Parts: sequence; C-alpha cells; structure tokens
Amino acid sequence: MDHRGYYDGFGGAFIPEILVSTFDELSAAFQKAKRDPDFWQEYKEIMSTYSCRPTPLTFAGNLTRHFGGARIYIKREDLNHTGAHKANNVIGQGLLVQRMGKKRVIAETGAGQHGVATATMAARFGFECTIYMGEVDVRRQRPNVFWMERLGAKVVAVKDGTRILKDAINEAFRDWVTHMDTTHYVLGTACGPHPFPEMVTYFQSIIGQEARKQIISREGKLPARVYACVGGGSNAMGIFSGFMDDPVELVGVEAGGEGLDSGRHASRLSSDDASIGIAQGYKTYFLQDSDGQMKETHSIAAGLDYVGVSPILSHLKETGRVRFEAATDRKVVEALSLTIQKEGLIPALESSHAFAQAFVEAPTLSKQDCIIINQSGRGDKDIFTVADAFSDPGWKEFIMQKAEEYNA
Amino acid sequence: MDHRGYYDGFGGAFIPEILVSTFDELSAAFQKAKRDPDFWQEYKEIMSTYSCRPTPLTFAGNLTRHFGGARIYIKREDLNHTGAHKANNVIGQGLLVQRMGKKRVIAETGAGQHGVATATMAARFGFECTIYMGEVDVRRQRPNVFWMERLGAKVVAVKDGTRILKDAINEAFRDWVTHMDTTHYVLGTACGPHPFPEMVTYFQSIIGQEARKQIISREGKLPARVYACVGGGSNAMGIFSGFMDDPVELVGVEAGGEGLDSGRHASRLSSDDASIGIAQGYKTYFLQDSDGQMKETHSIAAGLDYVGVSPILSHLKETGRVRFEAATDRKVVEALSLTIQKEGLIPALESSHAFAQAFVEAPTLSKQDCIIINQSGRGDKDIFTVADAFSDPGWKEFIMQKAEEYNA
Amino acid sequence: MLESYIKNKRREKEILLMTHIVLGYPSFDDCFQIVREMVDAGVDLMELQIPFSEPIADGPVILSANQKALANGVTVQQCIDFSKQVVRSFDIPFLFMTYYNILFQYGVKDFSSMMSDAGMYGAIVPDLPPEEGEEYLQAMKSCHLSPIFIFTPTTPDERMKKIASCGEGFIYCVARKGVTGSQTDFTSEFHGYLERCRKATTLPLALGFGVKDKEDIDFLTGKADIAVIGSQTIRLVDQKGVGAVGEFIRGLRSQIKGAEK
Amino acid sequence: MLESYIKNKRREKEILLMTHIVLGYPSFDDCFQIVREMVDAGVDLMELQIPFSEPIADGPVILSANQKALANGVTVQQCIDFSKQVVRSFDIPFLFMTYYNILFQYGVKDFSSMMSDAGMYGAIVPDLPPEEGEEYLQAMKSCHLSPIFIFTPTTPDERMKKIASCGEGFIYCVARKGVTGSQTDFTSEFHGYLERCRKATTLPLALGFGVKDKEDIDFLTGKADIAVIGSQTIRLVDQKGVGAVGEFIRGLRSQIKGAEK
Ligand SMILES: Cc1ncc(COP(=O)(O)O)c(C=O)c1O
Ligand SMILES: Cc1ncc(COP(=O)(O)O)c(C=O)c1O
Repeated sequence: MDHRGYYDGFGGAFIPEILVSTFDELSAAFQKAKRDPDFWQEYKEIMSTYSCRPTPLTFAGNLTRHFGGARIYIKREDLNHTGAHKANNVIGQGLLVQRMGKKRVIAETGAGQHGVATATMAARFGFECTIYMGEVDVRRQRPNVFWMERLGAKVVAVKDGTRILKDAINEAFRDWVTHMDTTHYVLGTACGPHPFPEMVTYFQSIIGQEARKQIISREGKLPARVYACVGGGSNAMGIFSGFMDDPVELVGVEAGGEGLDSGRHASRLSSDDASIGIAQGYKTYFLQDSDGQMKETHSIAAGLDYVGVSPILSHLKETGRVRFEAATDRKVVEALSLTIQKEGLIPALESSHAFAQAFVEAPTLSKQDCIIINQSGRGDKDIFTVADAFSDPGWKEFIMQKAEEYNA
Repeated sequence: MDHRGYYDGFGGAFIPEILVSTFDELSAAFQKAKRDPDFWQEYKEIMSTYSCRPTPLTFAGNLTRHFGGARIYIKREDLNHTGAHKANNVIGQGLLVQRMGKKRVIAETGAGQHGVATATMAARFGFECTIYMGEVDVRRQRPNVFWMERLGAKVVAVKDGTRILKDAINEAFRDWVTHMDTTHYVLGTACGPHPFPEMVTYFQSIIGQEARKQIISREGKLPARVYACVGGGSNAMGIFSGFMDDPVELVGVEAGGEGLDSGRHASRLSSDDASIGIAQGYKTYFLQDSDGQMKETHSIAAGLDYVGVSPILSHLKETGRVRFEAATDRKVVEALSLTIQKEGLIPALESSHAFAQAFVEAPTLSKQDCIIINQSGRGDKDIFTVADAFSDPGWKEFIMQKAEEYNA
Repeated sequence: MLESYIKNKRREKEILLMTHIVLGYPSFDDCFQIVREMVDAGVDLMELQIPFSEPIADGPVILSANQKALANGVTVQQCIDFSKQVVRSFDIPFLFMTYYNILFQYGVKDFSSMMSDAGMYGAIVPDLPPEEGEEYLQAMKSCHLSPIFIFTPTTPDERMKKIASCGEGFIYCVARKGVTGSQTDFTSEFHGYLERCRKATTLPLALGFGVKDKEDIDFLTGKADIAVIGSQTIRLVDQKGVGAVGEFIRGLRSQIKGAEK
Repeated sequence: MLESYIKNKRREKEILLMTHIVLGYPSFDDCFQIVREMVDAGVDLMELQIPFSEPIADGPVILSANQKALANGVTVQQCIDFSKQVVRSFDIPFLFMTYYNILFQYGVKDFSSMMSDAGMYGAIVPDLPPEEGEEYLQAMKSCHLSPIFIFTPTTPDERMKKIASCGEGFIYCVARKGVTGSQTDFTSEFHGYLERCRKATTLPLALGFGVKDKEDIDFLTGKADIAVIGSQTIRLVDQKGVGAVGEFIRGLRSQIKGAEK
C-alpha cells in the first residue's frame, strides 16, 4: 500500500496488520476499475436500470416563493431504489466485489438505511450478507431490520460499547479480520481507512456530476450554494465533488442535536467540541475526550449520529473550501414539516438538516441566485421518530392497538 | 355530455343530476388538454423533474435463472415519487385542476397510497385537500394517514357502510355534489363515471409508452406477455395501453384472497362470482348479490380490495384482448418473498399479484421470450401487513415495546 | 296520471306534501305504521326508497337508514311486497325511489311491470340521468308509469328542457348543491332558480333537499307544487319514535290557510 | 534491551510466557494482585492494555474488559500511575498495549518519554502499521523503547522483512485470522507460517491469539520464543476470581522440563 489516502494529514489507513493485504487488494481492484472506462459505464448502466439515475433535480417553487430569496432546487436522491443515496455506494462496491470474486459482504448500519441498501445489493448480486447493527439501533429501527431479514441478510445485534453505529463498525471489522478471504466489508460512508473515503466519494460523485449538468441546463448557470447534510459525509462529498472547481459555496450541515452548547450533538466540524484523532482506521476530527476516548453523540437523525467524519471533509474544512453549519433537532423537524407541506416532499431527517440550513440562508440571497439542496433520502423510514416528534395521538393509538392484537 | 365513455356497453356516467355540469366541464377540460400538444409535454416534464420518469425497466436476472423460462423484466413504478404509479394519475389531474382554476381537491383512498399521492400533489400545487378513507382503513393504514396529515390534508374517516374503499368513494361523491364549484374529485383509478376511466388511463399510459420503447431497445423485440395487478385497473390499463395493438398477451391479475372457492376474494373478471351492474357512477362487473347489493370483498392487498373494476377492462375481458387470472394471498406473499430475496426488490402486495402469476407462467415460456411485470408500487408501506403475514416475532416485540412507551 | 292527480290536488291545497321512507327501516312494521300516520296527517304522495348498498346521492340520515335496513336483511322482494300492501291500504300515489342497479338487476322491464302490477305511480332514480335511461324510459312508458327526473341549480336552461321532455308526473327540483338532509338557505338566489325551473316545464314542481319545518313550507307555498320532506321524518322517528310523525306532519301546513280554502 | 532480556531468558526456559491485562479491569487493585500472581508464577513479560473505546482488533473478552474499565472511569493517567507502580514492584519487562489514538492524544513524543520515565520496555499498537508510524518510531527510538510490530498469516514475506526492520524487542506473530480470544487450530498450515516468520527476522517471536492451555504451550515450545496468553486469563478472572491466576499460569509450562534444565 503506497498511496495511503491522505488529505493534508487527514485519512490514512490505521488498520490491523491482518487486513493490510486485503486493503492492498481492494485498493488495487478499485484503482483498476477506475482506470477501466467500461467500469463507470457499467456502473451508470446498472444505476439507471436498477435504480432511477439520473435522479431528478426538482425546482421547489413554493419554498422559493415562501422565502423570497434564491431559487431553490432539490436533488432527489430520495428517489433512488431503497430510498437514499446509499444505493450509489453499495451498487458500486457490489460491482467491485464481483470483480474481486468474493462471495460475501458485510456492513455496519446505524439507521438501517445502509444495511437495507447493502442487503438489497447482496440479494441482487447473489452474495451472502451479514449486517452489524448496534443493539440500541436494532430496537429503534425494527422496520429496517425486518426488511434486511426478508432480503436474506443476517442481522447481528451488536451488544458491545454504546451499542450504536460506531460499535457496529468495530464489529464489522472484527468479522472482516476473520473472513477477509471471502468477504468484502461494504463501508457505508466516506470514512474509514483508505481507500474507503476515496472510493465511496467516487461512487457518490455521480450525484454531483448529474446535479451540475442539470442545474446548468435548467438555470443556464451554476448555483450560488450547495447544501448537504453530513453524517459520515458521503452524500455531501457526492454532491460537492461536482462543484469542487466551480465558484460555488459548499455548505455541509451537521447534527446540532439539542444545541451545540448542550453537548448533546454530533457536530464535528461546526463545533469546537471535536478534535483530531485516530479511530476506526482513519484520522479525522472526532468527538472525543482529552484521553482520546470517543464520546456519546446525539441526533434526531440516526444517520448523522456518528463520532467521526470523512477525512476529506476535515481537509476541506481546514482549507475553507466547505463551510460547516449545525442544525438543531427542533429546526430540523420544522424544516421537514415545511418541506412536506409546501412541496409534497418528505426528506429523511438526515436530509432535513440540509434543508434547515438552506432555509436560514435562502432569504438572504438574491432572487437571481439559485441553490441546490441534496435530499439524500426519503423520510418514510423515519415515521416512528417523526410521529414521536409530532407526538401524534392517532399514531400512538394505532401502535397501542396493534400491540394489543399481538398481546392477544 | 355527448360521448358518454362506453366500451361495448361498459362505462357510462350514472351520476346525480347536480354533477352533470361538473362532468361536462371536466370532460371538456380533459379533451382540450388532450388536443393541446403542450399539455402532454408539460405532464412529461413535471413527471421527469418531480418524479423520476421514465422509470427504469429492470432485468431480473436471478428470477429468470430461477424459473429457467422467459426473460423477466420489471417495470419500476415503485420508484415514482410517493412509491407507486398513483403519482402519474394525480399529477396529471393536478395539471387539469390548475387549468380549470379550481382550488381544492378531494379523493378517496383505501390503502392510503392514492391519498398520500393526492395530498402530495395538493401540497405541490397549493390546493386545499380532503381525503376520504374508510374508518377500517384509517385504523389499518395509520402510517399513510400520518403522512397525509403532515402533507396538510384533512383525512376524514368514513364511518358509513362497510367503512372501506367503496364507502370512501361514496363519501367523496357526497362532498363533490356539495362543493363542485371549487373542488375537483381526483378519482384514484380507471373506474367511476366517464371521463375518469379514459382520463386515468390516459395519464397512466405513460407507463406503457415507456415500457414498450424500453423493451424494444433492450431486447430488440416485443415481450411475449405483460403482467399487471388489477384493483380498479389503472396500473394495468397504463402498461397494457402501450401494447394494445401489438401481438402481446396481456394478463391482468386480480386478488384471489383466500381462494376463489372461499368467496373471500376480490376477483371480478377471473371468477364467476361477479356480474354486470351499475354503481358508483359506472357500469361494469361488480361483486354483488342477486338484488344488486355490493358484497364484501377480501384481499391481503388493500389496494385490490374493491368491488368494481375499470369498465375498459370489463370490455377487454369480453373481447378476449386481456386474460384475467387470480392470485391467492398465500401465493402473493410467497412471490413477494422470492422477489425480495432474488432481486432485492420489494413490490407492494398489490404488485406482488402480478409477480405471482408471472412466476406460474414464466417457466412454461421459451428462453427466447421475454415478459414484463408491472411493479406498480413499493412494499415498504405494507410492513404492518407483511410482518403479520410472516408473523415476525422481532416486529411484534418492537410494536409492543413502542406501545409500552406510549402507555407510560 | 300522476300529473293529473297532482294538479287536481293542487286545486284543494296550496302546497302538497311528499314524504320519504326507507323500506325496512327501522322495520317493515314500523314503516307501515309511519305510512299510516303520514296518510292520516294529510301527506299527498310518498317515496318508498328501496335500500341500496351504495346510495351515492344520499346524505348521512338516509344513508344510515339504507345501511341499517340492509344489515337487517331487507331484500328487494320484501320491498315489493310491502309496496303492494301500502298501495292496497292507502289511497295516495306511491313512488319508488332507488338507485339504478336495483332496477338493472331485477331487469328494467320486469321492474316496470312489477311496479305497474303493484299499483305504483312512478320512480325516482337519482343516479340515472336521462342520457343513460333509454331502456328505463321505454319500459316506464309502456307500463304507463312516471319516470321522475331531477332539476338542480347547476342544470342549465337548455338541459332543463331536455330533462323535462323525458320526465312525467312532476319534476323533482333539488333545492341546492349537496346531498339530502342538510340545511337549505331559502334565499333570493333560490327564487331565480325556481323561476328557471318553472320556465323549463309545465310539469308540477316538487322541491326537496333540506325542507324540514313549517317555515320552509310556508316559504315554498306559492312557489312549488310539492314540498318534499325527506330526512327530517327519518330523523324524527329515530329521535321520538313512530308516534311523533303524525303531529309533525300536521304542523307543517298552515291549517288556517288550508281551512280558508 | 528487551531483545537481549528475551534471549537471555530463553537460555533458561524453553518458552517464555507473556500475559495480558486490561488496566483498571476489574479494578486497579485487582490488576495489581493479578500482576503479582503472574510474576510469582513465572510469567516472563506482560502487556498492560490501556483501555480504548474503539478496540477494533480485540475480541469479545478483551473488548468487554475495555468497556467496563472505561465505564468505571479509568483514565490514561491512572494507567500510567499504575504502570509506574508495577514496574517498581516487579522485576519483569512491562509493555503497553493500546490503540494509536491514546498515544496521539497524549502526544506521541510525550507518551514515549513518559514510558521511558515509567520504566516500560515498549509498546504494542495494533492499529498502527509501520507505514503510519513514522513519528512513533522516531519517538520510541529516541527513548530506547521497543516498538513491537505484528506478523500475520496474511503478511507476505516481503512485507514481513519490512516490518521486522521497524520492530524491536520481538515480533508479535498473530496465530491466525480473526480477533483475540477465539480458538486457534495449531495445525500443519501453521508450521509453514511460523517458518516464514522465522526466515523474515532474527528478532524473537511471540505467538499469540488463542493460546489458552498447556497443550497449546507444549505445541509452541521449540517453535516460538514467547507464548502470549491474552483473553484466557481475563476469562479466568471473570469466572474464578483473581486467586485462580497463579495456579493456572504454573500449570501452563511443563515443570519437569523446566526442572531438567
Ligand atoms: C438519508 C441519509 N442521509 C444522510 C446520511 C448520512 O450519511 P452520509 O453523511 O454518509 O451521507 C444517512 C446515513 O444513514 C442517510 O440515511
Ligand atoms: C401499489 C398499488 N398497485 C396497484 C393498486 C391497484 O390499483 P389499480 O388497479 O388502479 O392500479 C394500488 C391501489 O391502491 C396500489 O397502491
């Protein structure tokens, strides 16, 4: 392993020796695929016949009028098969797995979206599949567990650590160091050891490529700003990468949770609570204590509730190329609610972070400007959380009645 | 109203006198739109920027190998915004409503899919929206009720009659006869009084237009057969209309429920239990008793659980142009399960009827043949029903635990 | 036949009353009792509704009566038998009111013959516009029965004429948009509507939808030939029982005016 | 320094024992007690693991010990204080085992100086391949500490040589794929691997991952210089308490052989 995937000191591959050859093999396969013009063609082909790429760019006329500023466009990753941008990454890695001749895939999942996407890809490609998911998340995200199991995946509830996403990642690594000969670990975001950040970004860059073409054909010009939520950073890197060399302001929105002052958030790049560290195989900003132990994080959006962040984004923060903001749980639910009512779109809670920040800034921009919000996923999956956020009495009654049926 | 929308004696417009002008106005607006080349262009434009048309045609390689017969293609209406072909119809009618200058829409809904689609369209177009839904369905389909309310729609639980879909239709008509000046009734399927069957078919025909082009470009020839489930008949009419003049066998699959012999089904065209009648404003095959009273129907798929059927399909049954079959609840769940595992696709329970019948026939066709199954919608929405069908213990536990939280 | 009956009666009374019951609701015995009370109280003609599972044009009160009747197992044959009985027992014209599928399943011709045999005067079928009614019109004509058609405030003049040309006996003028059973504002706009109706036909005009008390009837007197009381009596039976019907009906028309004549 | 200690010891014993504890688990007092028992029972060197919240390369037993220690509030400073205490109290070499972030947050140079001050011999950092270890290697070198690197069955010969050139003291040979604490099959394939390790370096070889009883140690005797007992003693403490450790360790090596020498 020669090129170690550093971005100004962020990144690297801090991996157990046993995995070094596996990473070498993966890096080689990825580099070869990247050089092969047929590969991207094959990737685009499957994304357009199995999922619905190019995903549309929707003009949000009502929101635009409501805020009276920039013209608001929404990149519709929610229309992907399985309901989020996660499909781009898993299908891309699936093609690599085929090329490497492996027969089994594993993945971590927090909200369950990446788990469902991976299980779906595994079904489609005929791979065996195991998904690691923190026990807390298994309990919170039962609908996704249900579908993963129907898709033929084995879902392992991780009972160690804080029993959430980061612990699932650790557990996936533990599986991988045991079964690397047959198994590929489909990491779900632009984090982890090299070449994952680069590779996941590569597959997600299809978002930005499309969005750039679409906005130019619709508006005849570039957007003033592009907004994306930032969990691990894959959807953000995906859309940002289409505009990296353009005079476009890129805004990454992290989980502000109960507020940056509360300590209960997951803002690594927009708060002072994070510091540079090394964990889970890579170097980046982490929410950690002074000893280097990872802290608990909080977000209403399970997919943003993570201690680390893409090393490429850490780098882009340092260079100032990307601006980072945080949106609180409360603002996020408000933005979600407004978007549903005004446009008939139901962004995922994760994606709603990008909407929340765009809504703050849109009125301050000129009517000649346009902006793009990346709707990374759809919010149906969040019904249990959103219903709780609205404290919907009809929903509660429904659940209690269902429970009675089951108790009977 | 001159042309009364008859198809060999099926159809017509059996409407209260008070609505005659409203139907005249609607017919005129629809005919005018149809003649206006810009209208279809505008329709296609919004469907490709707000939803993701053209929806893909997915080759199901694993299912093809599994059955060893015809090459199986799947038309992916599940990827539409709101998750089903219902989007095509509501957006089309939304554009008409705009042209007619009305400000309010109403709709009936059974499973809730058409209700969510209509509420979404209403949000997008800025219409006021009321959705009628049988009280039984409100209770069964709470997730959809929740989203309709979030979308700003008023959901009225219909407490009359059998308190399901057909009663919601009656109630919507009652609203309409009161508020026809401001209000358009967005009927959800290719049923009801003229011009609804023709109009809904017109908007849904986009499915067949695309599918025909896609299969020819992929296979260089027409499919041997095309399968679609039949509730009211809109997705079936949508895809069939692309192949009507071709040497392609068209197969409509109805809800066989607990078996045609059990009486607990919703098969109007594939069983002997139905007879020609007039209700809800049109003439077609209905499941009715000898007095003409409508019977109770049954299907695991709420969207197929309806007493009537498109008059155009009744006509096509009589002419023999379309063959009708029934799939039982049990076979449908099996087909769903297989499709999830083999292809990573989650068809709606409604759509799974088409899959079930295609799976019976695919092995008997030659490997040179290809067939298309219309996946009218996605199955996430059916999680409560599917989890019950699988009697999933993890799911039950999850629901009971949620209920405890709410009880606390 | 029906038309001349009405015109004759109108010489006696400034306004006629037509009432409505749903057959088999609350029960056939109650229905018989209600008919008796109504006839005794001076009702001039009656609609007997054969219940239907999808009564699309009816409001909540009649809708619910339809459903309860069906839930009690009421059949079309029972309704026919009942109608024969009341025709034999009471000397006013009775009409069937029902939805077209009931006729269609029975056989439209057979239904007309049966009506004729039973001594019914005609039928109101609210989901059958004249355009769909060719078979029905022929059958009714050949049995000398009156097909009652409907005018509404949304019906253009032209169309009123066309409808009138198909109808016999009288025209049922729906007072307003909406379904049966809700309140009607008998305002000035309403005058214009009734004038349009008058101009379109020489048939007597019955006015229904929302007529519920003496005030309404007073208002309609001199403007319509027949006032139709629909949901209100059903509501009354639901609330106060069969026994309250006679008194209610008697209170509707100004006795003085009736007496003056 | 560490290497010569090992080579000297090996003249006395056919195989050396290295054991592993997680600092602060079950408690620091227990840890001290365990170290005493181990040293008394003849353990030749010890790994002291500073707990980390994300111990990616550890199996369930050590993972859980890490988490419980942290849940008890164990800090890096406490671990350092403890290590000073054991170094003062017992006359065998102690190594730190931990993940790189612990060093990184402390400051890699400072960490080395601290180790040196505390009298530690070296460190094992399983998530730090030599390619990422430049700063670490320099700091360790300048403090005369041994950075222990790792061979695995998946490491090619070429890479073993490169790794060996960075390592000092000994090479930690991971017996198999997987994480700490599961069973290892010491089969014939394993011989080939150990031979490859031997060829790649003149440093002593420690063998770990799955070594758990006398049979395993007997098997390794003559093939490796050091047998590493990791999870097994933690499991033992969990199940039988601190008191069981001494007897367990004493039972691992054939006393007869030891006595024969
Ligand atoms: C819909 C959606 N958006 C965003 C994210 C955050 O991930 P990333 O930052 O890698 O895009 C997730 C993660 O689960 C997600 O499900
Ligand atoms: C996914 C889906 N498919 C099919 C149907 C049946 O309707 P139609 O026969 O009009 O396509 C429904 C109705 O709700 C539906 O939701």
